[in-house]
Amino acid sequence: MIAAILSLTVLGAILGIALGIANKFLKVEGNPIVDELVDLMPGSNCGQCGYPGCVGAAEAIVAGTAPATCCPPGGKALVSAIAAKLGLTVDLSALGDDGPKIATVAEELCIGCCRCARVCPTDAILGGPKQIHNVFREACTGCEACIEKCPTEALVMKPVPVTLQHWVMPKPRLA
Amino acid sequence: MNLDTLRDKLGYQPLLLGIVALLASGALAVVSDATAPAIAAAEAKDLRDSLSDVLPAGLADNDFLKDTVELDRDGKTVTIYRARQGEALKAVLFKVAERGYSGEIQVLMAVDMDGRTLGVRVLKHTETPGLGDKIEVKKDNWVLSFNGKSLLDPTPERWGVKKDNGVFDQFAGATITPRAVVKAVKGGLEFFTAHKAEITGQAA
Amino acid sequence: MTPATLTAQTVASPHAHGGNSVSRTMFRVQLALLPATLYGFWLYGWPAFFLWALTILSCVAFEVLSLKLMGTPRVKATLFDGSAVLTGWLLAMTLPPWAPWWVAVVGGFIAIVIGKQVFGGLGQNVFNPAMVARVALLVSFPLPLTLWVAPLPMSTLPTPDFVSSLRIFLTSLPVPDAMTSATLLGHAKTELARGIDLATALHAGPDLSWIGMRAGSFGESAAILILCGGLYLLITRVITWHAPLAVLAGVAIPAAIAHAVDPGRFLSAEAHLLSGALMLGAFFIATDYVTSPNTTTGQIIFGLGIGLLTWVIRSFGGYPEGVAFAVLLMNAMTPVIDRFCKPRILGRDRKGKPLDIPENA
Amino acid sequence: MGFMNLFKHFLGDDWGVHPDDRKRPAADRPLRVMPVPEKLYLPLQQHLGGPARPVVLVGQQVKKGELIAEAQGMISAPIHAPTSGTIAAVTDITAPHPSGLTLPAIILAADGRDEWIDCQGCADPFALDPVEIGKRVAAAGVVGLGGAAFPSAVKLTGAARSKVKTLVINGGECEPYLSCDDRQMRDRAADIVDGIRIMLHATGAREALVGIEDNKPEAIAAMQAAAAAVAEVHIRPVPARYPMGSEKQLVQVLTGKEVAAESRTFDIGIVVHNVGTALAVRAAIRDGRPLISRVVTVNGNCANDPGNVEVLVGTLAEEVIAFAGGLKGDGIGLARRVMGGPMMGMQIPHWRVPVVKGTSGILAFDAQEVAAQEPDPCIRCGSCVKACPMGLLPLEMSARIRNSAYDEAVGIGLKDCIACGCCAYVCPSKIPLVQYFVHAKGELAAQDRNKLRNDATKKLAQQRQERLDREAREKAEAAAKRKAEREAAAAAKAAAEAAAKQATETEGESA
Amino acid sequence: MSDIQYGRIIKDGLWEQNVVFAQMLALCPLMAVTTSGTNGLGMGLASTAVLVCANVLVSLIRKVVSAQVRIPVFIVLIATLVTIVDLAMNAWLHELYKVLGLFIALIVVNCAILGRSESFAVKNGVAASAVDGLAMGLGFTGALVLLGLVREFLGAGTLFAQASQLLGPSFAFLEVQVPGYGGALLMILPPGAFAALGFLLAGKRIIDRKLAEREAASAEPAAA
Repeated sequence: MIAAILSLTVLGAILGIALGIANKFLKVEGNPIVDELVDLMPGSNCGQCGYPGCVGAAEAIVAGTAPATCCPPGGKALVSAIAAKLGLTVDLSALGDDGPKIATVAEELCIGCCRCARVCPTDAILGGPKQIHNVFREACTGCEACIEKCPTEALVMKPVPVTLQHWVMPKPRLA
Repeated sequence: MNLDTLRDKLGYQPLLLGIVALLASGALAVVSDATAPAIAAAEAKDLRDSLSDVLPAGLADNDFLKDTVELDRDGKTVTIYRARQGEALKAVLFKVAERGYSGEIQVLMAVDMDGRTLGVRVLKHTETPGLGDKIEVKKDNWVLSFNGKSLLDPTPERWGVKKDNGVFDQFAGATITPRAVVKAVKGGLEFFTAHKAEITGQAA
Repeated sequence: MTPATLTAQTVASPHAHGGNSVSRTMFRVQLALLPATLYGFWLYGWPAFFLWALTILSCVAFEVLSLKLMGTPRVKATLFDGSAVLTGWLLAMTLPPWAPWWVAVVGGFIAIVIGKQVFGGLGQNVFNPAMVARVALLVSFPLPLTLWVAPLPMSTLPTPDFVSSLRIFLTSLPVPDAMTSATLLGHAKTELARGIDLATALHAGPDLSWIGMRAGSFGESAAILILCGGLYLLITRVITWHAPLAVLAGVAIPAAIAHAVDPGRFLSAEAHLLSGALMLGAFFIATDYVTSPNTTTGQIIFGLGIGLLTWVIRSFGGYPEGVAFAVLLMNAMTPVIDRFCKPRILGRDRKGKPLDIPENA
Repeated sequence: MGFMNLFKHFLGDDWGVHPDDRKRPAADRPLRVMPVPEKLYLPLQQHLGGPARPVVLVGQQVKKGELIAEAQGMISAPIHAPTSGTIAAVTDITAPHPSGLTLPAIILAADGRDEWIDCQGCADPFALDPVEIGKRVAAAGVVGLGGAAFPSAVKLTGAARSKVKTLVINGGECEPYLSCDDRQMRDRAADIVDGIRIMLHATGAREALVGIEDNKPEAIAAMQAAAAAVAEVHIRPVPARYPMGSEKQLVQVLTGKEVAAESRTFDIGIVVHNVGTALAVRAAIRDGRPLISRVVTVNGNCANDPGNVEVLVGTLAEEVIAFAGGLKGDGIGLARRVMGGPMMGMQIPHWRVPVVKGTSGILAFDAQEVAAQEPDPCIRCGSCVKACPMGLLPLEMSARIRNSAYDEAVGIGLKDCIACGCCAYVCPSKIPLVQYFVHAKGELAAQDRNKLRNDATKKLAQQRQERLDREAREKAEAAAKRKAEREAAAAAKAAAEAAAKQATETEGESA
Repeated sequence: MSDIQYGRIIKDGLWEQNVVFAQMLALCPLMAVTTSGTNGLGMGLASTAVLVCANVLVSLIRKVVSAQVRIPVFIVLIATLVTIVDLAMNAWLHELYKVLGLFIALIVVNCAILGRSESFAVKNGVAASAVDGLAMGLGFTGALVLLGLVREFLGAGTLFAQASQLLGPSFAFLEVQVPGYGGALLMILPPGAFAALGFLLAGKRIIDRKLAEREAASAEPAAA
C-alpha cells in the first residue's frame, strides 16, 4: 500500500517536472494566426474598423473583441476568408455588400482643394491645388476616408466596373 | 503569498502534481481498505448464490466454497466445489467453457455422484442479444432441459441439438449457441467421469 | 443593352450533349434485370411477385416521403430518375422469395431512408442502399430471411394460387416444412459445422444449377439469366468489365486453390460462382456507380476485394453467404481506393509531377 | 460507334468522345465569298496577349490592308483595315465573349472601292532569313486560326530559337459542325502545302506532319496529292475522335511523344500550327497581304443553308448569316447562338457581334441540339473520368469547386484542364462541368489579382507613411535649424551686446 | 461571480448544451451501454455522481492549479473519484454493481467529465459548478435513457426490462413487453446505436428550429 502511494506520488512529481520544463522551453512566442490575418487584410490602415491599423484589427478579431465583419473595405470576401481561418460561422447575408466599390470624382463638382488627397492612405488621389482631382482605380482600396473630407460632395463611392479582363464565369446554380 | 507569480515557477508543477497524486493514492488506499472486506463478502455471497442455483436445495450442509479440489484440464486449472451431506459427498460443482457464436460461453454445472447433471447455468456469454441469449435462465427455460441427463441418457449420439438428430431443442435462427452449450455440458460430464476418482478424493 | 441583363444567362461550353441521362441508365439496368425477374416469378409463383411489387412500391413511397420532408423542390424529377425503383428491384432480387410483406416495407425504409436519403440522396450514399437493407434485414430478422422455399416446379406440392399466395404473403404463416429447402451454401455450412465431410454432405445436398433449379433468393437463382443481363449492360456500355470480372475472379481463384488443397473442407469454385448472390453482385451491385471507385484500376481492386471477402466470409464466417457483407465492406473502402487510384494526368507522372523534358528531343 | 470503338472501349483506351460530327452537308457545299459589308467592327483585341493600340483618327481615310492598330507588347498582333473606307468611330461594342461585355473597337465605314494598299510580296520566300519571315508574319497580324488566336509569329520565331525538329500541322478539326479547315484543304491544298514549306523554312524544322481526321477523306486525298512532290511534308490521317485537334493529343497521336505538363511543345522539339494559319502565313509572305479575312462555317439546325463563307474580319455575324441564307423561320426555334464550335465555342448574346480572326464558326442551334436540361445530382458514374483526354477527375474537381474549395481542385489537376468539354458532353446528369472549371479558374485568377492588389496597397500605404515621416522629419529639422539659427543669432547679439557693454564699462573704467 | 444565472446553467445542461445531443461527447459509453433504458439510467446516474463531485473538486482547487499541469491533475482527480465510486458500489450496492459494474470504469474515459472540468468548473465557483455538473449529468442521463429506450423498444420489443433489479422491486411496473413483436436485432447491435442516435439528433434539430421559429414569431409583434 505504502509502495503504491509513494510510487504514484513520485510519478506525479516527475511528470510535473517534465511539464514544467516543457513549458519553459517549448513556449511559442506571439500568435501566428494574427500574422496570417494581417496578410488577408487590405493593409491600408484606413482605420474604419476603429482599431489602430490592420494589425490592431487582426489582434482584436483573434481575441474575439471585434467581429469578423469589422473591415468594410475587405467586404464579403475578407469576412469569409477570416471565418474560414478561425472556424467561425458568420452571417454573410447581414453584410450589405454588393461587391467592391471605389471612390470616383465628379469632375463638375471638384474644386481642387486637395483635402481628400491628404487623407488617402494609399495616395490614390492625384491632383494639385485648384485642379480637378482624379482617383487611380488600381490604387483605391474603397476605404471611404476621403468621402467626408470633400466639401462639395464631389467624391462618391461607385462599384468597380466589370471589364472583360476581370469578368469571372458565374458558378453554376446548384442542382 | 502571491499565487499568480508562484504558479509559473518551475518547482511548483512537480510539487502540485506530487501532492495531488499523494492525496489521490491516499484516498484510494483508505477506500480500498474500507471496502475490501465488504467486497470479499459480497463476492463470496455471489459465488455461493450461483452455486446454490444449480444445486438442488437441501442437498448440501457443508460450506462447499471451502471444500475444493483443483484439477488440470487441458492446461487450465478447474476448481471443483464439493457438496456434502455430513461426510458423504453428494455432488460436485465446476465451471466449463466452450466457444459459442461470438466468444466463450461459461457454464456452471452441478453433477451428482452417478454422473447425472443436477443443474446447469450459463454464467457469462457474449452471444447476440435476443437470439443466442435464450441460454440464460432469465430469458428461457432451455438450460433446465439438461437436468437429470447423463452420458448414457440420452445415448452419446443423441447428445446434440435436434437439427443434428439430438434430443435438445435449438432456438429459431441460432444453432451454434445451443450446440456449444450442449457440447460444454457433455464435455463437463466426460471430464467428471474421467476424473471421478481424483474428484472424490479417493485417489489421494 | 446593359451588360447586367446579358450576364444573367451565361452558359459555358459545350453546347452539345451526348444524350445519355440518369433515367436512361437506370432503365437499361432494369431491362437487364427483367429476364431473371420473370423467371423468378415462374419459379416461385405469386408470392414472389407480391414481394417484388411491394418492395419497389415501398422504396418509391419512402423516396417521395423523404423528399417531401426535406423540402426538395425537384420531387418529380428525382422520382422519375428511376433510382428508387432500381434500388427496390435489386433488394427484392436478394430476398427469400416467400418473405412476408413487412420485410418488403422495412427493407424499403432501410434502403431508401437510412441507406440513401440520410446521406444526402442520389449520388451521395456511401453504401449500396439495397445491400444496406439486405444486411440490416438479415441481422435484424434472421428467421424469415433464411427461410428458403424450394423452386415450385421442383417441389412435390402444387403451386399456390393467387388467393392462397396472398395469404402466404400477408400473414407470414410458417411455410410448410415440405416446401422449405436449404441453400447449397447453408447446407454446406451446417454439415461442416457438424464435422461432416463435404464430399459426403454434398451427396445428399441440393444440386448446382445454371438455371436456378435450387433454393435461393428470388432473383439470384438463374445464374445464366443474370449473366445475360450483365452482358447486355456491358454491350450498351452501362458498365465495364473490370468490376464484375474482378469479383468473379476474386471468388473463383481462392476457391479453386482451397478446393484443390482440401476438397472435404472447401467448396469448389463452380459451387461458389453459381451460389447465392454472386452473379447478381458481380454484375449489378459491384458496378453500382455511386458506391464503386471511379477508375478502372480502382474497380479491379474493388471487385477483387469483394470476391475475396465473399469467399472468406462464406468459408470461415458465421453466415453461409457473404456477398452483401463483402460489398458493404468494400463500399467503405471506395473513398480510399479512389484516393490512391487516380488516372495519370497527361504530361504528368503518377505522382502529379510534370514529366521530365528529354534532353535531346 | 463502330465495332472498333466498342473493342477500344473494352480495352479502356477510350479517351475523348465520338460526337456525331454533323459536318455535312455544310462541308460539301462550295465555298462562298461574302461581299464587303457597309460597316466593319474591328475589336482591338482579337488575339491572346496585349490589345492593339489604334494608330488612326476618326474620319481618317484608310486603304485595304492598311495598319489601323499596332501591336503592343511582346505577345500581341496588329490589326489592318479589311477594306478601304473611313474610320467611323473608336468605341465599345459587344465582344465575341460569353460574358456579353463590351470591348473597344474601331468601326470602319466601307467606301465600296475595296482598294488595296501597295503590298510588298516576295517571290522567293526561301531566300529570306527566318527572322525576317517572323517579322513579316508579325507585321501581317497573323494569329492562330484554329480558335485560340495566339500570335503566330511568336510561335514561329520561338520554334526557330528552340531548334524545333518537327512541325505539326493541325488539320484535325475535331469540333462537330465546323468544316472551314476541311473546305480549305479541299480547295486550297497546294497553297497550304506552300505555306507549310514556308513555315518549315521559318522554324528550321526538318519535317511537317499534317494530321487530318479520317472523317474527311476528300481533304486527305487533296492534301496527299498536293504534298506528293514535297518530301518533307507528310499527310497523316488520324482517327476521328474529339478532341483530336487539341495540341497535346494531336502531338501524341502523330509523334508518340507526350508534352509534359506546365511546358510547351517546343520543349520536345515540336511546334503546332493550324492549316488555316499556313494559308495566312503564305499570303503574308508571298503576297505581303495581312490577315483581313477568314473562312467561317455557318451551321446548326436553325441555319437555312449551312455552308462555308469567306468573310472579312469585322463583319457582324448577323450579316454573315443573312448572306449564308438566313435563319429558318427568321429565327423561330433558335435556342442558342454560338461562335466557334459546339464543344469549345462561346455563347453570344445576340447576332450583332463581329467575326474576329479566331472565329471558326457561327452556329444557330435549336433546342433539340443544345439539349439544355436541369442538371441532376452526380451519380459518380465515372463517364467523365473515362472521357477526359487529360486523365483528370472532373467529378471530383466539380464537387470541390461546388464547395468553393478551389485550391483542392487545383491540387487534383484543375490547371491541366483544357476545357474541351468531353466531360460535360458525356455526363448523364448534365452537370455543367466545364462551367465549374472555367468559373474556378476565373475565381483563382481574381484571387491572384486581389493578392497583388493587396500587396500593392500595403506598399503604397507604407510609402505614404515614409513620406509623411520624412516630411515631418524635414519640417522638424528645418524648424530646429531655424531655431538654432535664431538662437545663434541671439547668442551672437547677446555676446556683441555684452562685449559692447564690457567695452563701455572698460572704457568707463579706463576713462 | 454574483451574476450567475442558474436557470441558464440548468437549461444548457439539459438541452442547449446537452452532452450527447449538442456537444456529441461521451459517445463511447453511450454506444456501449444503451442496449436498454435500464442500463442507460444506471450509467447516467453513476456518471452524474462523478460529474458533480469532479466539478466541485476542480472548482475548489481551481486557483491553485497551474495551467501546465491542470490536465494531469484533473485526470488523476477523476480517475480517483471513479475508482472510489466503483469500490463503494461493489461493496455496498452489490446488486446494482452487478448490472453496471462493467460500465463504471468506463466513466474515467468519459470525455464529458474532463470537458466540464476544463470548460466550466475551472472558471466558476463551487455552487455554480455543482449545479452545472448536476444539470449536465441529468442531461446525459436523459439522453442515455432516451436512446436506450428507443433501441430497446425497436430491438427487443421491451421497455425498461430489468428495471426492478436496478431500482428495486417496486419499480417493476415500468417493465413493458410489446406482445407479438420479436424486435429487430440490429437496433441492439452497435450499428443500431449509431442509426438511432442520428435520428434523435435530427429530431433535436427539428425541435430547435421549430422553437426558434416560434420565438421569432412571438418576438415580431412585440417589436412592432
